[in-house]
Amino acid sequence: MDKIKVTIDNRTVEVAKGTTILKAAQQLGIEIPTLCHFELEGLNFHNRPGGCRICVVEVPGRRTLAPACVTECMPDMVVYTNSPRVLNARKTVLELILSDHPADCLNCSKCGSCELQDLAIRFGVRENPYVGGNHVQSEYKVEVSPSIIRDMNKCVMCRRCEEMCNKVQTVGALSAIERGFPAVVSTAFGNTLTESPCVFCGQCVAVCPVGALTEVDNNYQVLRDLADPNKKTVVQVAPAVRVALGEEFGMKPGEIVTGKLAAALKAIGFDYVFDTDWSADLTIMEEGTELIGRLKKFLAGDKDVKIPLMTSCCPAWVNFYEKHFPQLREYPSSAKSPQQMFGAVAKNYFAEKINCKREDMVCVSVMPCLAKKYETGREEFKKNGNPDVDYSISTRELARLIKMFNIDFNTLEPIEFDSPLGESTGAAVIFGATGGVMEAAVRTAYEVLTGKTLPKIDFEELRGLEGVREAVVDIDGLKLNLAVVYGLGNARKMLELIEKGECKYHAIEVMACPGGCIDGAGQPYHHGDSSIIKARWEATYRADRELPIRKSHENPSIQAIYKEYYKEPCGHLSHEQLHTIYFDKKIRVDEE
Amino acid sequence: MKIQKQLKDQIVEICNSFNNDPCNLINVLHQVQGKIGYLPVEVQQVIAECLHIPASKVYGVVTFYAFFTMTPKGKYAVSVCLGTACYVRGAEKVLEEFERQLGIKSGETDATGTFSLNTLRCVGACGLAPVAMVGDKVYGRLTPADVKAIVEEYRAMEK
Amino acid sequence: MANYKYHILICGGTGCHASQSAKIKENFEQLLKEKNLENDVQVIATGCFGFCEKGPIVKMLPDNTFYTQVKPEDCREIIDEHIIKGRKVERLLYLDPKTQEHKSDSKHMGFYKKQMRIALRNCGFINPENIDEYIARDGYKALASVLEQNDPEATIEDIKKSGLRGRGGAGFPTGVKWGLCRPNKADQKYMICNADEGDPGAFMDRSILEGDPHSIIEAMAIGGFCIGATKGLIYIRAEYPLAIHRLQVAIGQAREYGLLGKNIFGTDFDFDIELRYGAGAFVCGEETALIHSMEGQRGEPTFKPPFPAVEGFMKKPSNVNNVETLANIPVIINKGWEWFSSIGTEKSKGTKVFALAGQINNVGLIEVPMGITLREIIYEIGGGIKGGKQFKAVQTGGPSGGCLTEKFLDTPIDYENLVAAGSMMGSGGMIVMDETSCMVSVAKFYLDFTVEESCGKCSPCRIGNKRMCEILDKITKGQGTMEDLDTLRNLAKVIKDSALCGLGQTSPNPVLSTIDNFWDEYVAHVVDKKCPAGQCKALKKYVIDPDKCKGCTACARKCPVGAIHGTVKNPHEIDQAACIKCGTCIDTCKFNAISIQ
Amino acid sequence: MEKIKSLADLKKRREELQSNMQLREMGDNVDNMIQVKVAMATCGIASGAKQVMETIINECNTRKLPVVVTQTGCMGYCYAEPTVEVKKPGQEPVVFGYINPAKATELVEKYLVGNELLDGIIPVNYEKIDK
Repeated sequence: MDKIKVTIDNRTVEVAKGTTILKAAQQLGIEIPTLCHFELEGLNFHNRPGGCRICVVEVPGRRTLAPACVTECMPDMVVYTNSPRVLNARKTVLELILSDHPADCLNCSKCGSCELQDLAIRFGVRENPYVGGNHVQSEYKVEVSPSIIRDMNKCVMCRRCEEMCNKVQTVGALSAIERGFPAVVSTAFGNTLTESPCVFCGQCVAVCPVGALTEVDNNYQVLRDLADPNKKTVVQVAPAVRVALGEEFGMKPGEIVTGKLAAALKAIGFDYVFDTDWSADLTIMEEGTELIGRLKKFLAGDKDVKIPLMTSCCPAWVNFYEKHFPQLREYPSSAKSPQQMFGAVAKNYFAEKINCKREDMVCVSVMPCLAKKYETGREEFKKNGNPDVDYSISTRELARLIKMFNIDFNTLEPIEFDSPLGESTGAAVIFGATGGVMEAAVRTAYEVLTGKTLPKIDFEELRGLEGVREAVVDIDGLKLNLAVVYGLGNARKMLELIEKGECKYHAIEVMACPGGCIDGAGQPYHHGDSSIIKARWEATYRADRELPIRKSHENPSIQAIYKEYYKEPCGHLSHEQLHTIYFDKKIRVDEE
Repeated sequence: MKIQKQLKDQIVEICNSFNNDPCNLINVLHQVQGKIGYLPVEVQQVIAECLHIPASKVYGVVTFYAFFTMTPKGKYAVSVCLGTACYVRGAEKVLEEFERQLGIKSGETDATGTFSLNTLRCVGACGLAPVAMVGDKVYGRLTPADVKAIVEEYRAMEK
Repeated sequence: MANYKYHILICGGTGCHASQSAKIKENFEQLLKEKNLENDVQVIATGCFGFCEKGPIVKMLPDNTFYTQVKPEDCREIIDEHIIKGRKVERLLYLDPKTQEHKSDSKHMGFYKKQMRIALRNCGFINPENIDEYIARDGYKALASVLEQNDPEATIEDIKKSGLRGRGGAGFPTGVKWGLCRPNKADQKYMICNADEGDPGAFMDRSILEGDPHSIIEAMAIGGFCIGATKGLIYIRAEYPLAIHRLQVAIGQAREYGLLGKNIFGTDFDFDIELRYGAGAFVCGEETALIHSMEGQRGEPTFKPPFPAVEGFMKKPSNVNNVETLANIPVIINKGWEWFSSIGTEKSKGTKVFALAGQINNVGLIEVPMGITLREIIYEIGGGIKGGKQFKAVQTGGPSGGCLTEKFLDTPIDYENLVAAGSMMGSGGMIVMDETSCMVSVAKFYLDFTVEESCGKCSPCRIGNKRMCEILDKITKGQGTMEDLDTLRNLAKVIKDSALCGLGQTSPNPVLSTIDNFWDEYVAHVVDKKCPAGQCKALKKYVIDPDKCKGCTACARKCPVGAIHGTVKNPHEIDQAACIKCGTCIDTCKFNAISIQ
Repeated sequence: MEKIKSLADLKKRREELQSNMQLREMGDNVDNMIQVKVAMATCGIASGAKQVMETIINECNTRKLPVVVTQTGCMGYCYAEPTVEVKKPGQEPVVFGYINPAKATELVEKYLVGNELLDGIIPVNYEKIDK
């Protein structure tokens, strides 16, 4: 590739043609501030509207300042990133942005991880000539949805959410509306997210630089119930939480903190600290059995059987096909997600076992996800109005809870999860990463179908961080065509193939978030650093390798519950408790 | 959301005439607004469905362009030109007088749906500045004193 | 075919149309029929003559008599006197304000004397809805010769050498632009015409489209051939129904004649044109925003590069030219680049069309050679300031331009000089202001426009212009401080330096140029709390002179808010708190008793 | 309408169309052209002024002469009708009387083209044609 030389702040660097000034400066260790710019390398997400103008730099000879994030280096270009002209413009632009932003940092849920706040700190904006007097601020209604709070008064029009919602997720819930000063990102007609095509994947929240899009905070409800002596509190923790939570306590990304996590939850006062990994194993039993059943029919020539089977663990994905492709809703597995399987087991089997009334049990989940909050509220997951899972809190919320409880996470002694709903396998851990559910299912399906032991437990062909991957897995002569996708845009492609009758796969795993749950919208903010996602991904497979049991059907506690309670996967009771149905939730106009 | 079948059919037909090509969204919106006068929510939703684009996008476009409106205009749509030529010849005062005579602010429609008042940027009759339009009829070289008579002219037609 | 002895040309431009020119045409036709003259006299609706101030215009040929402000009821007299008796209808002739003489030939009128019509060559001359008239005026000859020559590079070279620059605003050399698009390989390229004239006070593009639509079609085909595009798109304001209609007619005729479509002039060149409608967004004049709008998106500009020449409409190489630019193309080819480049200044060749408006006697559309001075335009063509008032400033370049004072009146107009003076060519709005215009209010007027028209994508434009506007508002209300002026100046500079697109980058010009040229006026508002022009409502006070007031009660009866009190035959008083400063009282008072303080 | 298939085609078409436009083209340059006024009051028309005008226009068209032909009211020389006034650029106007179609052709040939005066000049003090 062609190399060119550029001189930035009097230092010269050689960069590939097409490199932006921003990237070239980074090579020299010059950190030009940005706000709207956002990229997830390798995850195919680029947001470069060149809109905020925080990153402007001076290029002698150019009439105006150049935005470093989009301006490509030219041969022998000279750039100044800190000239008086640049600094004045940057400070003024920052003052302008701040002048249309509420100064409520102290009670903003983004406080401490806000990119605008970081800039304000960096530039020491003390007095703002554009605040007060007759200077107005935008005013928009705040929306609290089941998962996401939209406070567009804080929107800085970086458009990351819009890009994510439309280009990556192809959900189309959000768009910039109006123009000029009143311009803002909104749903169609200012409707609520529930009334919109939004699937609550929360990726808009994951990329929002400020507090305009944040999660609904359920911590105080959890605290209230923890304090209630009449309540039995049960907590479950999703696989992806353990590879990310450490980041909130200064650990390097990819640290596996399973034991500390359990200890922290105990310290907070949960009566039973269980693991969603356990129900992930249960999911494999149910979903794997369903897959085997459908496959057998399919191979026998049954034309009505729905192949491919698509996974159904991801609640944003469930919302997606209910809202966007309800006509195809028979393809996904009817198995509930691990969170809801856990809730069902906890409030039926376990409540009975510990002799606790359903109403007296509070089931909390810790999830890397915001769609899980919506999922807990689904009517079909309630009995007499009492939900199987009472609250779902995000990894970030848990971190706050831990801090609130004065727990020094770093020095905590690791402990094991409680029994019986705490034992799990490596197959469950990898649910957290893209391809994990498929791999776990294949590990079990192989042995169940063939009765033989897997010759090699690692299915490398299903792993990776590309948005669409496919593999042929040979199950003792039966060649299974499998696909793994993440990002709802990729999922849409699969659904369109099915719709056209051109889908060649037997099974497809879908996760809504980039890289799977490890980059879920409830995880610690990565602020565009994709190496963090990579580290979580690697940790996920490391955790799998380190576990003694790595196949779901070998989980002794799973085997026990089938023996004792459910009798068999996809049996009568499991259909009642562990499976669900899907609805047509498409937004449409009816004829009068 | 509900829509009358007849209206929906009309919209579908317009979209079809543009091959349901999302590129033609603005042309579609023009035709639909030309037909029904404004672009209510359910109409935008139908257009979105026809063109296979999110309703949010349609809404984003409708709210971006000044030409599109989501509220019905009055029977007599009064537009006062606020182009530069009209401005320097006192269009603001003419607008104020219309606001006073009609009892509505610019951008509003009166309660009976008879009059609506808007401003626009240059009708291109700068020689006649300041200019106002009622429907398609152009009134030029206006002074605030002329406004009352113009309004009365239409009020009389209503009686 | 009838052998007509007279042609009656009636302006069918929007301005004259608004004053019943269609009815005039109808009357003429009916009268001619009555008198059995329909085979001797042809009545033609043309495009704009430019002299909108005196519209509707009727021109009699072959003797070139120019009738102004014709009313439908004047038609009979014109037929009886002019056509039948060969006598000019004096009262309808243009009256020279200086000499008080009637002028019948437009060439002798100050308004036309200094003009040079290239882009407007056919406006007011041909029937825009008749392709034959265009062809008779060398129409499509340029296209034919370009196709015959079959050397697009040579044609591009000619356009480059002619020195033609974009007439939409920034003045990028047209030939260079074509040359950048040509080498880019793609299965489809687009030749786009920007007809989304958004400057509130400029209407030259509309006039060309209404008066000479075929010139644009021909130029687009030439451009398409040069850059290798077979599809043409015209992005036109939906608020221009007449221009749209004329274009549609013209495109239909051109197709019928095989001048659009497949194998034009028997060559293997195919070209056709489609219309796309704008929907009222000034920013869509910016080419990337325009392209997004044509794609059915919000008209938000994107960073360049990639330039449209590489990635334009539907991500295909595209070339965007403005209407007036295109109107010059056929003439350049027909008359040669040498001829064109002999007109104008060193760096700005040819002519420029301006929409002359404001406090000036002759409002209208003018075309002048580059290098002419503002003084010539204002005083010779424009006939000076209306009502004999004092010239104060002239605003060029619309919301992107600036206000120029007396000291720039003798500067030759070209792209560079206008920028150096703190304004710009822009699309060609030229608003003349007299002593009664408050320059702070004028700056605010333009800022209001920019705030309303900002797309909202970049922060300096979205928030910065709003803030500037708020500060200006404060100043016009007498609440400004000297610090506000510093803030304003800094903000203006930063927006100019950091906004995303041309609209944003030039939006502070009206503020900067008025601060630079009318600093004292700003200071008067801030320090003395006075508006020297007496425009700023909050700073003016209507008072009744008790000595002059006769107590006639006329003002009190007219006051819309009942702010004037007093008894009959006794001096009245204005309640300042209730007064809305509408000025009705001052217009009503017969005794000059009311004044503004 | 038949399609235009070549530059030659276009040229041909243009020539066919130009005669009508010529009338307008002339107006643009009225000062530098010969102006012919045919008196067309009742007396003029009665004595054949209409035919005279037609003839002059046709003759000028075929010869492609830059001549503006208009009609005018009674010039007051009713005894000599049809009368025709000719004004050449920079010269005083000349009025010819007793013009018939044949004489009109002669007028065009001799005076307009050749600047040779004809019989029938009516001696008058002329005002400017275009006051």
